[in-house]
Amino acid sequence: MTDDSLVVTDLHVEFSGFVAVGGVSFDAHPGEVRFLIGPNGAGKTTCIDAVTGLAKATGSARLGERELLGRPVHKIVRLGIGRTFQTASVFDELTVLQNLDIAAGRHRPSVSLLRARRGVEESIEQALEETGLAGELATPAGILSHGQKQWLEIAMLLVQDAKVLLLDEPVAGMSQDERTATGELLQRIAAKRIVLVVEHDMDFMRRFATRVTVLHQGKVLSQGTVADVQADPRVQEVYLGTAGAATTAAMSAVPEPVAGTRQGQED
Amino acid sequence: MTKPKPWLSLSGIGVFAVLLLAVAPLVLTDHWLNNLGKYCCWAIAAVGIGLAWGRGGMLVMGQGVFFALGAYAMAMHLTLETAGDRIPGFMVLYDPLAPLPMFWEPFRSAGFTLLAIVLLPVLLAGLLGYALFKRRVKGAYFAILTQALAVALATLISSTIRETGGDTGLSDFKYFFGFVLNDPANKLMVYLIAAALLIVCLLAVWQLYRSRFGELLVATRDAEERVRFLGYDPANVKLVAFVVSALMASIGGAMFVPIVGIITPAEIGAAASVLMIAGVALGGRASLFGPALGAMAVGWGQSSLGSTWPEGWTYILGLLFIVVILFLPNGLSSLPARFAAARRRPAEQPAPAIAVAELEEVRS
Amino acid sequence: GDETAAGGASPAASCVDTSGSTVKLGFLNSLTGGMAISEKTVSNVLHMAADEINAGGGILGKKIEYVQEDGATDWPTFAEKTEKLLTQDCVAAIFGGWTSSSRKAVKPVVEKHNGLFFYPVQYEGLESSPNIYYTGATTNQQIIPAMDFLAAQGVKRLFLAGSDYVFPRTANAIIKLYAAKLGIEIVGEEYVPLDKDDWTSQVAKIVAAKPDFIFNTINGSSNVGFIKAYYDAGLTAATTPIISVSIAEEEAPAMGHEVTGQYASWNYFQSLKTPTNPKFIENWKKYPNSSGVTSDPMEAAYISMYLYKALVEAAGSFDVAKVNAAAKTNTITFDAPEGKVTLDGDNHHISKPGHIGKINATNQFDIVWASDKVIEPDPYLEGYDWFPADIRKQLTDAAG
Amino acid sequence: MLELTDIEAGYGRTRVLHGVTVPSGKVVAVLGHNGAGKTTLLRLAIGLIKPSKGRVMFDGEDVTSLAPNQRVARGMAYVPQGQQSFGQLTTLENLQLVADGRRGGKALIEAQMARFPALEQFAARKAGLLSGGQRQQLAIARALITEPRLLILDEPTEGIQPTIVAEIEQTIMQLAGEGIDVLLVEQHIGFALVAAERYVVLASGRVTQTGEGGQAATSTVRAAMAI
Amino acid sequence: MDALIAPLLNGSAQGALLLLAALGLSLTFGQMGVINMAHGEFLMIGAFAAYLVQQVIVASGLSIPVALPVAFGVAGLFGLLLEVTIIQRMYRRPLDTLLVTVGVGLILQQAALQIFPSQGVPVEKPAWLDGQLNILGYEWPLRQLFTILLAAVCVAALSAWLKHTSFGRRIRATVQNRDLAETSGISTRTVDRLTFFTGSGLAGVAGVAASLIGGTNSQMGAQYIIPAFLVVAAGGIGQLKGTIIAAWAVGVALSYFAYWTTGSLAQVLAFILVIVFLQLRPQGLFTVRTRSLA
Ligand SMILES: Nc1ncnc2c1ncn2[C@@H]1O[C@H](COP(=O)(O)OP(=O)(O)OP(=O)(O)O)[C@@H](O)[C@H]1O
Ligand SMILES: Nc1ncnc2c1ncn2[C@@H]1O[C@H](COP(=O)(O)OP(=O)(O)OP(=O)(O)O)[C@@H](O)[C@H]1O
Ligand SMILES: [Mg+2]
Ligand SMILES: [Mg+2]
Repeated sequence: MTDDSLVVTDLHVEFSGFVAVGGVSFDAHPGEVRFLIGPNGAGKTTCIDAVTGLAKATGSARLGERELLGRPVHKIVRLGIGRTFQTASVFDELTVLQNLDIAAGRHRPSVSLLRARRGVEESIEQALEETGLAGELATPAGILSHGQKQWLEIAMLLVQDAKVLLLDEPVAGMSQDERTATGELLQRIAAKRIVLVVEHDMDFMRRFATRVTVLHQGKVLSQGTVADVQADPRVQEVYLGTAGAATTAAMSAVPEPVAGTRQGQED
Repeated sequence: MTKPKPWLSLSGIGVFAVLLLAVAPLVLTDHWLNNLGKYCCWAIAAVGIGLAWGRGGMLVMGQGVFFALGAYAMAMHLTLETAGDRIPGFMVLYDPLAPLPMFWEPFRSAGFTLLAIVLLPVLLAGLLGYALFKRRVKGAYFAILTQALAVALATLISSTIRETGGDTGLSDFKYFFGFVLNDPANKLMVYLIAAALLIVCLLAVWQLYRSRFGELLVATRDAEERVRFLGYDPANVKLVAFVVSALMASIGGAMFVPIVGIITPAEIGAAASVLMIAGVALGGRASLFGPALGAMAVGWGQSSLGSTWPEGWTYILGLLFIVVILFLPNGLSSLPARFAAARRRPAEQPAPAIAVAELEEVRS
Repeated sequence: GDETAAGGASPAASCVDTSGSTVKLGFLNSLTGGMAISEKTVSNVLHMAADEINAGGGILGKKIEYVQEDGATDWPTFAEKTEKLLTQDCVAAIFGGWTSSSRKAVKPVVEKHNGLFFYPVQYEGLESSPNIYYTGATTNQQIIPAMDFLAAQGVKRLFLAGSDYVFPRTANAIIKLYAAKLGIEIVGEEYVPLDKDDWTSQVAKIVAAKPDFIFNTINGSSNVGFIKAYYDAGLTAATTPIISVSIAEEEAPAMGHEVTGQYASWNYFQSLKTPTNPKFIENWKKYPNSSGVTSDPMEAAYISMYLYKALVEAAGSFDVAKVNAAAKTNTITFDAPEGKVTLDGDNHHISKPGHIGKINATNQFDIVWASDKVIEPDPYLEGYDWFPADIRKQLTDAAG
Repeated sequence: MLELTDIEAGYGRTRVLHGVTVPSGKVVAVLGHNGAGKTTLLRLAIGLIKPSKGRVMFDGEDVTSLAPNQRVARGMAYVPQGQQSFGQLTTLENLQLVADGRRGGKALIEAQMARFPALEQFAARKAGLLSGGQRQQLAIARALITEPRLLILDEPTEGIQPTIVAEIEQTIMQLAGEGIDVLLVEQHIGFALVAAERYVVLASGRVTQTGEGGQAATSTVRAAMAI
Repeated sequence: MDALIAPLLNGSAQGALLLLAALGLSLTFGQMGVINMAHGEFLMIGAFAAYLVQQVIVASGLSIPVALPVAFGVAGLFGLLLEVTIIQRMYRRPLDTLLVTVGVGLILQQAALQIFPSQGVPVEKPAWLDGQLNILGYEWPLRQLFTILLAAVCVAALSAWLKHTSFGRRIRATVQNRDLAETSGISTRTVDRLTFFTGSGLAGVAGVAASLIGGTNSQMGAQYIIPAFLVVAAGGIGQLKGTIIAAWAVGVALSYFAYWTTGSLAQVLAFILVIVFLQLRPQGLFTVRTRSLA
């Protein structure tokens, strides 16, 4: 366990009596793509909400030495926690560049805010490259497609230089090869950062997860490698299902898509 | 958001400055120059509203409050300057023996007055904005609250006749920091100061709009919560815009006093505050020149149409609100862009959803 | 005040041009906004007077050409329009205004440009200007007669109800001074903002205070709310009558039967039997857009136009200095519908008869009291020893 | 039952669809990348967008100029992308809303609650507080209560746990079997093609490929989409 | 005793009038999100309608009972007209409705000034409302009781309509997500129109009550609009019970303030009270929570 790990211990979230998360503990480290899965309503999003300060929680969530719980949202972000949302939210009226520039802004001194932007910062160019949005620099974010918006969100996290990326269903609505491209992007990102992904796409999980935590009814049901988890009968019962397993099996039987098609969706 | 080239806007400000500072004094009669000075004061406040509302999404319906701070600070000073050692005449009747109210005393000093014109709105807007934005008051709530504040202040002033002159307001100023106000040369000077301040305000927002702060402000307007997750506190972003707009309103109010020669609670109440908004909406809330030009146009309309056809002016004003907001949500200043876009390839034109975010604000 | 505008600078040269066959006059009334409720009628009667004068050959043989301006119930607008009328339209005189606030906004501007302003509404007094003529009542022509009437009725406990602005506040300050002298106890004093109609809370206080009489200085639509709340509370003219100074023939109909039996103090009533009144009423009823009834403020406006004609014709000129000099002779008179009035050249007010009327079922006033002779105007209450000299001195000092 | 002919449409001045024709069929799958125009096509089918050119026929009737609610009254139902529900209404109210005025409304609601147990469990909770997947189930249930003859589904399994995905997939097959037509946008090409009678591939708002459904089509479609 | 009981009773009646003025807003603003600044002018229309009814029905004992539904209908039709011509195009930018309706209000005011006698018209209180009720020694005007009863009836009718018919659900659904409502088979057009008709009609009813308290003239609407909005906001948008409590509280506070201080200061204090309250509870008395981020 390094200094830069995200360690969540005994997290509790309650909504007027309803226990959405009831004592969840997990940890995530740089270099791994960590998956958080579980049935609908298991509390995955709520866990992310708690860590990012959106939901009030008890217990502990630490990034290295620092306790996250109890701080206001923007302070938590400044500690290096970034997230995306189950429904993409970018600034529709601003261009892709402006979106990224704002995301990159938190490191700048506040007086610099009063100056105009000159040129494109290197970190932004890199992020654009990584996410394949380079061609959309001047496009208002509002008219990007759903998937492009999700990439833009990831790009915003990159320029934000977040140490922890909490991604809530980042590939929802993407086609297979777009999923692949996103997965590979996450693997590259994870080399230096903590990446925690919430997903229902089991195929996607199988291909890109290093470790998996399964939540069920606000509690950790199972934890381990993809194989461990898939083999867990309880996980099969509440989440994967036998019928589901059949369909997903059928689908993974479909030939792997050609790699490196990311540039392909600029149509 | 398609942005005009910065140098284009800057030269626009230059042309505007020449028109206001050099051409207008040459071609206008004293009366119309004085009126233009009055419009400039409204325009200064309007520039601030454009910043807070157009860019920041905060519909400030109570700018009259800040207009009042500047105006009454200035008016109290000028009243005392005129009264000399005596107690201002209007105070005498209600209580001939009582001294000058405590809060009037410091306004004898010119320096204090100027400081107050700047600091009072900054402090009040700072406090109010901090409290409101931290508690995430926005949208219609914010609009109605600020308007209620303006009404409350206007009522308070109306009802404190001895302290503030009440509904009659303060008027009949003879001097302006030592200069005799009746002297046409000094009147010209006062006008030039107001016009120059308008140019300064335009330059200030020009720089703000092209700065990163301008982008951040738009981002906050459109998705306040999202901004939080980028590590900014949106309350602070809005606060800065709100305070700057309050300061501008106060400056406009302060100059209104020597130019018009009277300030009354009616200039700060609900109707006056809404009229300021009308100008901004007419000109184009999010544009650089729109608010100022719109405010001047409304002022001019009031002066000239109000004379030739007073009942008609009310109908025209009403219709103006309806037609502009309904068909030109981005104001008259969006007309050129619309024509240009119509000529360009249709696909280039994004459909700006100007107030989609507001929908949530009102309802959530 | 002194003859030149204060501050040292000399007034701009007048641009008034009467070399042609017409003379330009300015009318300045609120035709929009809250005060339009009252001021439209004044504007209308000014038009009627001008038409009459034109039909009779004009002033000094010159036809009146008038410029109507809208004060829009906004005092700075009154100032702006005054300046416009004087410097752009170059009118020889301006007629209009209603609220004291509008007059106070106009005052410095007419003084600066050395213009003339004729103000037609009863007001709180304590003012005079070389550039303003006041044709409505000052305090000693309306308020003081009303107080005398109350004293004669044996009133011991008086309640003051007013709108929250300068006229009621000042009037009540004067009433309190005079009441002390008359031995009338003021048992309460309540103000409600001009634009608020709801008087229920204040009327509850009146009920509790048990006054013999209520002195009403409420203005505008708020009067309706006051009368309704008063009536709701079970107060009646028989037990706790009201004397008003702002309810006239124009206002009474909007209050329905609930105002019947109450008193008002004015100089003019439609029911007055004077030689010129029937003609005035008849002309007004025929006039387009007329409200059908005549009232004190409109009569005073009517007077102002004729007084101006008399002044100019006595001076033989439209020049302000000459007009003012003609006034100084104290011989300018007019056979007004309220009776013969004389202009006081020193304070620019006019003599007026005092009347108290009682509202009857047709919203007309039965005259119940009249002053034995016309009352000379005394804006600074110099003839009244109960008015503190130091206040008077401070006021005149501040004004001058 | 539903047929779209030579459709051109877009947002404001942006044109998104260029001459798109979708043939009728029992289950028709619309496939394509992000931003290809699938959602736009479906919004157009239900009437949220009006085409600048082209025709929408439903059951032999030209419905191009009808409002969405009128189309719903004629037997179309729509499940939008993105787990949409009426957040301030409770789960039950969300269902009642569409059941109101229908004969046997109660029974219809119960039937859907039986299909999606989570809805029963959270019947009294505000829909805005449900998890994403629960909201999606609610959206499908709402559509089914109107007893449609045509179901328009925009990525119905997005964000749904595998067990329920399987159920939804089964439901779709079952509904198709019951004679309800389905217009389906789905990223799980595997399932989409198994279910579909016909498919249409969209790219940049143009139809690049159409064909018969079935497992066999998978590789051709993948190839078409990987351009 | 009087000093305690009188403001309470007077204030309750003032609150009832405020509630009547706010009730329509709680529909059009609270439910539909439209910020209708011409609501005060709809109230004025209701009052003028009552006057016109009195011109026809001379027996004044009947005129008010007849005027109430007439005012509801007339003001409602004006509201409907506004919805069909203007508001309909503006549901996606609710803040802008505020400005448009300011324009509408200006026009209606000026029109009323020119159509009716400028000083206003009398609306006579029926004889059966003369008199007082002795409550703990305070002679409470019957008219105040009438205002309270009228408000109670309107509230009961409205909440029954919203709760016990499917219509309430439809309004709320339409407000939250127009497209989704439309594709769920709801005719949002019908919902919008009916809601706006009802909300405006309620303003008309409030106008009748107001005409029994103050003047019936072109300016009368202006004094109710901001307090009514504050009441809806303080109650919690879309929360009928919140609106009721807030209206009552503001009325009673106003009345006590007026009793202790002056009429003007009472207005100022009441405003400040509401502003401070909203400062502490920006979502009003009763809040609705969602998870939605935007
Ligand atoms: N603010 C809230 N108030 C009440 N209940 C809530 C609130 N937020 C979440 N819940 C409930 O908590 C539970 C967990 O929700 P959460 O969104 O975390 O699920 P999830 O695991 O992300 O599900 P999904 O995969 O469907 O997105 C759900 O039952 C949800 O209804
Ligand atoms: N409201 C809008 N205004 C302008 N353009 C829009 C709007 N909505 C979508 N678009 C544009 O229309 C195109 C098609 O979008 P659409 O949502 O139909 O794609 P999609 O195929 O459903 O993609 P996804 O798989 O991401 O859901 C995109 O380029 C998008 O940017
Ligand atoms: Mg979730
Ligand atoms: Mg889509």
